[in-house]
Amino acid sequence: MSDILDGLWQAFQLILSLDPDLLEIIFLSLRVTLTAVLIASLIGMPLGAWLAVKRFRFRRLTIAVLNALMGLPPVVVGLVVYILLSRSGPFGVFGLLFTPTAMIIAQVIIITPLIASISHQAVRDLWAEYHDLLISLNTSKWQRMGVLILDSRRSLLTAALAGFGRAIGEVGAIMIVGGNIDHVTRVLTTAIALETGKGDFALALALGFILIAIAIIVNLAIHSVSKTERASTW
Amino acid sequence: MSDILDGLWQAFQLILSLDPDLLEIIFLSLRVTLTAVLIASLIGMPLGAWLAVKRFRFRRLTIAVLNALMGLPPVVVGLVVYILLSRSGPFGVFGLLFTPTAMIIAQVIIITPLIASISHQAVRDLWAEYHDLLISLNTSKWQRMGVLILDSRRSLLTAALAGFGRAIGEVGAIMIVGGNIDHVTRVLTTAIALETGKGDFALALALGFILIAIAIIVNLAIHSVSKTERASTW
Amino acid sequence: NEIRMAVTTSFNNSGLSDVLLPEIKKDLNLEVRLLIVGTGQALKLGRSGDVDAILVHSKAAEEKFIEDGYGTHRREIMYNDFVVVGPKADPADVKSSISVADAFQRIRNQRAVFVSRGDDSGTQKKEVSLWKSINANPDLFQPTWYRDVGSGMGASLNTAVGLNAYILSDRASWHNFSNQSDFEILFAGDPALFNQYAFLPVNPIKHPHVQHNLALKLEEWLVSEKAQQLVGSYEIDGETLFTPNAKVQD
Amino acid sequence: MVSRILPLKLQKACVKKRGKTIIGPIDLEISDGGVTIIMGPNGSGKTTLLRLLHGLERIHSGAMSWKCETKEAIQRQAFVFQTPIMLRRTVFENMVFPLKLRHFSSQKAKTHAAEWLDRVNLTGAAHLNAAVLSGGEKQKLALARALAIKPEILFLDEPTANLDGTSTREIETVLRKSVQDGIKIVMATHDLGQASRLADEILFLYRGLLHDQGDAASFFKQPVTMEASAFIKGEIVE
Amino acid sequence: MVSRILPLKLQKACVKKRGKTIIGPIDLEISDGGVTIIMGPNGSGKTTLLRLLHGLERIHSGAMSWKCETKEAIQRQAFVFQTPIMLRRTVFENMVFPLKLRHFSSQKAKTHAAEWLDRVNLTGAAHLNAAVLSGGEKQKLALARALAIKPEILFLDEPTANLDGTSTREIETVLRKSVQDGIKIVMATHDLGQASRLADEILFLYRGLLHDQGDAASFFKQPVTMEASAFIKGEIVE
Ligand SMILES: Nc1ncnc2c1ncn2[C@@H]1O[C@H](COP(=O)(O)OP(=O)(O)OP(=O)(O)O)[C@@H](O)[C@H]1O
Ligand SMILES: Nc1ncnc2c1ncn2[C@@H]1O[C@H](COP(=O)(O)OP(=O)(O)OP(=O)(O)O)[C@@H](O)[C@H]1O
Ligand SMILES: [Mg+2]
Ligand SMILES: [Mg+2]
Repeated sequence: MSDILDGLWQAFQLILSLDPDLLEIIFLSLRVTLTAVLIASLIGMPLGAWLAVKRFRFRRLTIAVLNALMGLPPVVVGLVVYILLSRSGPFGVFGLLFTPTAMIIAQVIIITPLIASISHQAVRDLWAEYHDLLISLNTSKWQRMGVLILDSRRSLLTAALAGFGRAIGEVGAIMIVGGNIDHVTRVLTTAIALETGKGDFALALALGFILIAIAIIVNLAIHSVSKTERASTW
Repeated sequence: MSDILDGLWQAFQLILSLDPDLLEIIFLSLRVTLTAVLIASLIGMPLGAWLAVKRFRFRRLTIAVLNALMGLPPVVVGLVVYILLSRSGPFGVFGLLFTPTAMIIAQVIIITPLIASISHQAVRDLWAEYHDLLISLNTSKWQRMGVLILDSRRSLLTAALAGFGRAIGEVGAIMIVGGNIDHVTRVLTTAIALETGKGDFALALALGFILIAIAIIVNLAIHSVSKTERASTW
Repeated sequence: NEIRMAVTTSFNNSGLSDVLLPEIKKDLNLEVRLLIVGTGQALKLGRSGDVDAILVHSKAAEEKFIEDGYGTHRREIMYNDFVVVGPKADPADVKSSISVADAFQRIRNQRAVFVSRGDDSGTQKKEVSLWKSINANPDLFQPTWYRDVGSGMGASLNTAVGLNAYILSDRASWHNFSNQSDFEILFAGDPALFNQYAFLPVNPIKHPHVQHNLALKLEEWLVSEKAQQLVGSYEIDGETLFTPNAKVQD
Repeated sequence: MVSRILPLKLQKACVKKRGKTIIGPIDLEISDGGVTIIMGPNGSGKTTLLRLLHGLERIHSGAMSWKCETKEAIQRQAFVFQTPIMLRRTVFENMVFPLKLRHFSSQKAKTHAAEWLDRVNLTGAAHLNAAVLSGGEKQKLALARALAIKPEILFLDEPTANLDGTSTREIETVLRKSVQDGIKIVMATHDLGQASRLADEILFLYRGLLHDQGDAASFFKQPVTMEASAFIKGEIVE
Repeated sequence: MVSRILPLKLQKACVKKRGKTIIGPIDLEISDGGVTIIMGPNGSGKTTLLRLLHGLERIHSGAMSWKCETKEAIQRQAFVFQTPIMLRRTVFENMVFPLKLRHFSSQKAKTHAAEWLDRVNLTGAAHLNAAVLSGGEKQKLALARALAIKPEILFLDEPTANLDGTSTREIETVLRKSVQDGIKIVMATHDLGQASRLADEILFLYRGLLHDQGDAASFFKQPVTMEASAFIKGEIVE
């Protein structure tokens, strides 16, 4: 129990002290995750929209698989990426293993299905509303996707935030492909895992609380950014 | 590269051999996760609906925090739950640590915010549609939530599936609170982590592929269950 | 009728447990539930009384554990040894070194990439002590070549292989490690590399609920003729990994 | 029988949206019995006024008061929206839902619902998803759904806009019948013919203000304000 | 100028939903020029027929053919739905959207949109979210949005159901004007007065079947089928 209070207290101190190592880790966490979310959104949202507007034979199957892929075990993703990027692997030549890039790749793979599924669900509802109009206006598939994505942006925000959440807290995959190398690929979650292994739960928790704080800040920031727009939608 | 093919092949063999240990692990994975999803849905969906229908002062803040909690780092959740259930912790007397129950608790904590957020987004849209009618019919807050949850069940399915996905693939938390004890708390993800540690990538991947297969089957199953109902909604 | 024991990853990775546990079940009708964690976490589990005993290899930490009264006593069971693992190419020519100190010296001079577990595990503590022995301070090493990966043995080995780097591993973990690729043991045998495993029952005075008697029963078994013989004869690809050294009375 | 909830009084009532005044200030008394019809050009505020009376719009300034407690009054009202709102369920379920809310026994609810569906000849569509109904059928369903719970006051927002002649007449008959049963009806419509057929009292809204209030006959003969007269002329078919 | 897309021909066309035949078999030729009005009781299939002609409903049996390629024809049509569908955007953006799709320069689109908003006097509401418009305003906006893209054939589903007298007349004038500009109009309505004012040709639907087709005058004088006559009588105001 004391560990938790201890953790809070340490988190507090860490923040005040602005420990450079900590800042470095925080910065890397944000850099990796935000990049991953951006890329995953660029893939996932159009994919979700596409699944909503396009009718094809194996649609239900595809959607089911997509939903299933939300369950991709990070460790497995990590392994596959590791194998692909390792020197003996096909992309070994790029020497990406144990770099932030590798971590981004892994996270993109993990959160894209999540973002795509949530987007699909959101867009599907709007599509039901717009369907007749957009057909009647003789829009192309791309134009439809464009309108739907644009006009359901509030819901898509949830998708992106879910992705952000999943990515910022993820450890299994980036531990393998990033290697948790100090000053190179160590991020908050891997640091937490490390301290846990050391049995220094208080510090681990401290880092954890900081991570949660960051997540909250990011969310609040995004919300207040989308606030103006939101107001007008009422 | 060969590892991946190797993994596929081994996965294949494992399945055919119906190795009892494997079945035990698979069964436990499903038991833990499905229970967690059930509980989390019972909490998260009403919560999401409630956030949609109820207007109160700190609503936006609450929602932002909820979204942020989607980013709860599993390891941290694992730690906190560990500390609470630990013999020296407040709930130590129940001796829940290193039992499937502990794993369920951890997973519930992790996926409830996810399910709640997605549900909220889904219900919010339907609420915009039903708002006037339900107010006009002078429904109580509970009746409103009831109707909304019932009539947006298709979207809520996505929420539950997202939760399932997150939970079935999660390893950080259950590793700590479950302890990955052979025959007691070893599930697919912890087993994968273990094999990875031993550098046995092929086996790790094999287990991973099995996990993914299971996820897909579960999703297909749920989809086809909800199929009849779905048809009628068109 | 079961007991919980926290062990280090290296011990579990060795695979020895797969030999011992069934025997224990047979002889004592006792289910041993292994918690495979880092050394630090193992001690932590002991301190908070979540396990009945721990089996680790980090003398200093263990003695602290006893001093603080969390363990009743420390019983040495066996030892294996650490080995310096690296790519066959061996850029720093560790092969031809005469002592582990020499080996580390060469690596350092070459600034050859070296992976450190950096997780306060017994293995890492040993590594640090070795650096100290050539009066070098790892904290001051450049991350360019000295990679602190802060992970368990297996994960670190994976990283080392990925980085084509040298690493200090315990023999058992290395032999049971499948992802060896083009790596091999480059140096071993220096007595400075011995790695003592000890068994510590958790103190029932601190944690009344722990199954102390079972822990003692298990300890007795571990030091018994049969167990020691099993340990001594356990081998992977023709190589024995552990040397039993339990003193019958201590 | 004398109403427990009427008269309903508005004093200087205003509804604003984002600073813009939509309706008001309006002084108005809606008394028991008969049909009060709200007329006025598009965007004059009919819907907003009805929604205000029904408690769907927040009153910005001024006051609104029922004879009884507001929250008691709320339970005795029903509203039919200009664009019908259907639950994403079958027609039958749409009928049953409000009855269940009113604690009808599931059996009673069913028979009652069936009865009303029959009255608006939608029995054939009972099992259909309400979303697929035709525009007119939706309006009829919405009306039946509202009447089924026997409100004391019923608000209708252009209930027959999408109905054909026959259905319109049927509905009007149903409404007259309800009035005889003591239900007060407040309704917005553009159909002067309908107004003259049904209205006991007419309110004329223009730009959110009440320009004319009086019994139907006199309204059509000599409308008080020029807006009203202009409005009526606009309707005459040459 | 002679139409590139008309006549539009239906041969034994049927629309089924879940096995149930909604309309058909229908034989029909919609020829160039003038206003064709579809009448019929609620649920008779007016909307479905319009949607079929516009390509929103799949034809189940029979055939439908334009003078030109179907996909060319599609680009030259516009549809105003019975319940207007608004993009979740401002009124102005709703106007601009289809113009942008038609590759108007952003500048040209703006001026054009403003022009049309003015014609249906919604200029004041341009910046409002379309969702908050009144029922009638929505219908007007939908109409302006459809006409702005200068279609060759315009389908209207009860476009004036929610409009007051004045707006109705305004709209009718706009429609007449469009007809002069060579736009073909096919429209469903319940308003017999409107029909008699606008129609060149009248189609009478009953239970999904075409019961009467002919020029307006004769339709009102001596409807061929008894359903039609019954329908007309239903409308007469005593
Ligand atoms: N949120 C808002 N912001 C600004 N103007 C609004 C808002 N909501 C409604 N309005 C305006 O208020 C006016 C009144 O709307 P209302 O629906 O009451 O008119 P109405 O009399 O019902 O018209 P109709 O006969 O077409 O149904 C409309 O012009 C509408 O544009
Ligand atoms: N999916 C469906 N399944 C069964 N019946 C349907 C379906 N869709 C429409 N219908 C029925 O088809 C009939 C024709 O509908 P339609 O909207 O064309 O009528 P309408 O002539 O436009 O009526 P209104 O004048 O009220 O608009 C309606 O009775 C409707 O209930
Ligand atoms: Mg209105
Ligand atoms: Mg219709």
